[in-house]
Amino acid sequence: MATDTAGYTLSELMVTAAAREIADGEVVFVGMRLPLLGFLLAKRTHAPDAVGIYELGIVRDSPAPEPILTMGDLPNLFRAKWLSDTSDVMGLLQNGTVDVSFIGGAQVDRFGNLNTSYIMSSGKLATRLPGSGGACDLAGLSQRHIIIMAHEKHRFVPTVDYITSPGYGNGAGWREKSGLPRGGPSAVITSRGIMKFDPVSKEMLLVSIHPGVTARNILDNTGWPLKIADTLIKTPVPTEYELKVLRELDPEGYWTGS
Amino acid sequence: MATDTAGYTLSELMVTAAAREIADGEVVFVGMRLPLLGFLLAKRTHAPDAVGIYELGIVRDSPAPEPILTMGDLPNLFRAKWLSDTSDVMGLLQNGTVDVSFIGGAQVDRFGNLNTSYIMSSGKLATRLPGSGGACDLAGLSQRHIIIMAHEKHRFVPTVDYITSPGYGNGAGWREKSGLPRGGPSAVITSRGIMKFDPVSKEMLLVSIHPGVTARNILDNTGWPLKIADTLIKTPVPTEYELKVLRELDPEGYWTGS
Amino acid sequence: MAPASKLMSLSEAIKRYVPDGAEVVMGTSLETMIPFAAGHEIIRQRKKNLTLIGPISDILFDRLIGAGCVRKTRAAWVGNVITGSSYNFRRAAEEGTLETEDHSNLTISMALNAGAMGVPFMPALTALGSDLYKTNQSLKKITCPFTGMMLTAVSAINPAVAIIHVQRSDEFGNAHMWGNLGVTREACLASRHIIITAEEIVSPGAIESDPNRVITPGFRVDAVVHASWGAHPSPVPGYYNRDHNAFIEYRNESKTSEAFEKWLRLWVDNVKSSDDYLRLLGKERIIKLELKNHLLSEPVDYGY
Amino acid sequence: MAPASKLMSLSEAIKRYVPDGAEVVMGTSLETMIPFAAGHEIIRQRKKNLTLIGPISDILFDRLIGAGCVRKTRAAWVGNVITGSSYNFRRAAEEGTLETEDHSNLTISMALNAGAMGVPFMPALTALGSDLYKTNQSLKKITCPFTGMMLTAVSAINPAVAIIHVQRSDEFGNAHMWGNLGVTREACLASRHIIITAEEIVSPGAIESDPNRVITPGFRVDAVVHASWGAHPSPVPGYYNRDHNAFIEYRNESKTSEAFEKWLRLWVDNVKSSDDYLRLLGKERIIKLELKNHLLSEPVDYGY
Repeated sequence: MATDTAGYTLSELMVTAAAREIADGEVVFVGMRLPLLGFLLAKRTHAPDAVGIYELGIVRDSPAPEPILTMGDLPNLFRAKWLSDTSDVMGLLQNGTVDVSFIGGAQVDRFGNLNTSYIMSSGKLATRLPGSGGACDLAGLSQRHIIIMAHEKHRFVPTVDYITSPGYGNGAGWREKSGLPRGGPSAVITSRGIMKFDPVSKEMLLVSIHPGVTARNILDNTGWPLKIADTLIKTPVPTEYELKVLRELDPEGYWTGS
Repeated sequence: MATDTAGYTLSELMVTAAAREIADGEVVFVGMRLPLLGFLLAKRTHAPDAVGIYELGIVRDSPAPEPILTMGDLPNLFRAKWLSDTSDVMGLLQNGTVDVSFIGGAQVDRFGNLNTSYIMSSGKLATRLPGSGGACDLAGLSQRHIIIMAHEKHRFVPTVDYITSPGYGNGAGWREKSGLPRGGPSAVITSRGIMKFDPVSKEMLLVSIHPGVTARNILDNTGWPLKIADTLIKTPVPTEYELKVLRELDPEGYWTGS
Repeated sequence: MAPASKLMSLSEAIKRYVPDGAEVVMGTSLETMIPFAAGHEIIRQRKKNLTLIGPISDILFDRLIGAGCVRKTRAAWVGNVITGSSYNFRRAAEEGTLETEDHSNLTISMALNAGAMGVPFMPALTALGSDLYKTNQSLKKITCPFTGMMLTAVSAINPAVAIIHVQRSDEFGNAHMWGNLGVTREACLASRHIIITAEEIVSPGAIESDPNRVITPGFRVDAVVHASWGAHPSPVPGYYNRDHNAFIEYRNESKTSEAFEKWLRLWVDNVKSSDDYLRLLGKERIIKLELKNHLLSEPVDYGY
Repeated sequence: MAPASKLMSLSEAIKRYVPDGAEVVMGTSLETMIPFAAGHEIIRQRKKNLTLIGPISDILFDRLIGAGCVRKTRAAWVGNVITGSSYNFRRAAEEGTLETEDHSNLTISMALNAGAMGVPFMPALTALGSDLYKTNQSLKKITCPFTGMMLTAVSAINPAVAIIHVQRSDEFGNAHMWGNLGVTREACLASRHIIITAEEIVSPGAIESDPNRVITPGFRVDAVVHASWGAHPSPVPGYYNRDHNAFIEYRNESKTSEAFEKWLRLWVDNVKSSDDYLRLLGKERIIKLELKNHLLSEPVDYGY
């Protein structure tokens, strides 16, 4: 697994992979933590014209003038393009304006459904998690969304205990039947690799393996027989420039430290 | 009928009567024209703590610093208490915060239904009027509303051609059956007198006659056999102070000239 | 990161974003900041079969109707705020050449709100008991799934283009508006295209100094037009007062088709530029409308 | 025309407007301007059986839950924004002593919007396909009467009281707020009572100089409290930055019930005034949080 000896941390690799999912000019609904950094990294590298939307009621298209730990930090309001209501930015999400969003999760299943609410054990509540925040909205209403999370067997389960943020439900056609107007997860970026979804069956497919990780290791840490794409690549490592920018964005390594 | 020889104009009498319908501290949704003056007069006389709400997205509790002809005049925005969205003030109306509102009309019937949309003649459209504006909302959603209009036989009809702003429909229980959450007209101030509504039957009742007008004259100018209240009074004339304030509010007599 | 300027001439903006047959929302601040200059340009280009959307339009809609540009209105009120009825509207509606969808201020606001929020309808308690249902297919009665209450469902409106007059904008469409906002915020979010006409074009830095004052996200704006006095005769907070006489005189200037044709030639077709318009208006009138009493907003700090 | 001042102490405001069992909406700007001082006073008064309403509460809700004040949350997210889970919430929910109604940011915003607009529900496209329906009785599936689309109806929430922290207010409840507004506007309009806590109490003239900056009509506000640093450790635009360390340290300070009891004594029960709180915080920390870079808004003119 990637470590400091490789010249970058695992979090740096994940954030870089997330950043690369953003195309220039896209409208990005930016979540808390790693996705926040991923967006800022994309802005500073290949997607200078991406627009960031934050659930607090913020739209901005320039990087904050100072490193921020969370979207509510005052530098993220400084020279913002719009400061407004949560319902305004939720309107932009619901009316289809948002191209891509990012969400984290505690538990994911083979169809990309996410649980950040209730972890059960033998039919009883084991762990109460914080809940949806904006995640349910982003998963339902973005043109596509990307999941970022740790890759452990207890997190990658055949069926989530509770669907906080809908993926593809039980497979093809489910979102349409559920009344969701668009979207679905397009990638799952984890601590071991990157998964996408089969365009027909909507089942998760391993497409990229992080340096130092094996396919076997990923399968062992996934709670169902994870399918592997025909073409399997090694996750490209962060470039020197990406690392330089990332360390400016998170100088104390709060999010991306080892 | 009141004239300048009486020391006041008919419009001044009507505006004064309208002002007196406002109690101190009430929240008033202020309409265009005469109602606007009525509210300003009330503020300057017996209802200093009344709050004015305007459909443009304005809340103010002090008189404008200069005479205004309409609610969008800049002095009406100057030192306003709140400048906001139409939907915000419509929310205050719909959620029951507005005590009283005023609307004008072209045609009214015995149950206080108002038409400001379509005047028909032998089943065909004779006159297209401007429409509801906020009137339909005010008539449906204020705690009570007051109608101000000219008293002519072709305007006071048994049944309006089109209900733009609901009164009591066809009588007792109709508003409830229609789903309206509250309210109804509490007074009709005209160029000849003041009508209120029978608390049981919801039919219009003549309660006050303007100086110089007779009951006969009012009945002759009403398109149905208008009922007369047990106690019929003469409309109190404007006081000297009310006239002084009114002439400050409308110095060129645009609204209240003879 | 050098975004393209969206600054263009009024004529170019209307040419690009107001095709014949378009649904156009205008006059979203009701009595203030009505985009008259843009409306007049639509007339000069003799656009056809437009649907005009707005709460109360004051006399702008009447002019477009009189010039033959309009097929349909979706509005709460079409008239002249201080004189009452407007005559081109009356003539067209009474002759049956104009289709009208009858809204109230609340239903039009909810229709645009639904459009802005991306939902097909919004509920309201208004219109119940009224005949608006007879002349407005965008209203339906529904029952609340929680309370069983009867409600009005107002169908969403998503205009092709919103034309918004503001005080100041940068060339990228980031614009400040202040004063009463009417239905402007939802009209912008609901529309597929947005044309901003602005009293002043200012630097991005001036706009960024106050992001709460921005009326809609600039990335959704298509055209920015410098239109000084672009809302005359309606008032613009911070710039000029309402020209009451223009509204009073318009009553007679539009009373007959012939009078209106004459008015149209003088004030619209013969006017090629904002300078032409101001010349016609005359210095004296302009001075009379300028602000005499100023009140500057207390500053706020957006630092860190 | 001498309206009564609404200025009172924090303790008086909470005593009057937050009875046991009340539904209280707080933290309406999400990560910024969270009314921590007011929340701590609720704890000091050991209010019981409250229902807390808000989108993401950061750690304020966790503290009230840990102090035993809360029966139920109606929220999209309860945790610690930069460390994740919050432990009092977890303990209470896992032990079954806390009822939770699971919202998303969009559903809570629509619930308050419905409350503000006086309608019993608002429609949304979110939550479809999710299990929020299983743990939130305020959501129902409905069919659009115009399009036949499936929608989520979100039941209105009308809190008993909204507690809102702002930058400045006059003594009559006319208050300026700037920065991201979250669900503050609708929360105020939806609530029966409003408590404003403000960094500064200013003259009515200062507020009237910018009526667009006013967060809600002052006539609906019940109490105004001067609460300098009243949102610490959350940030207040124009006043101070976010105190990240407070959030990071709170993770351990709340990890066990014992640790939390200790924290509570030190930072809440032993604190009798805003001065006490600042003394505890320490000069160095305060200086570190103060704004170093200023950006003043470009003025606008409200003259005539």
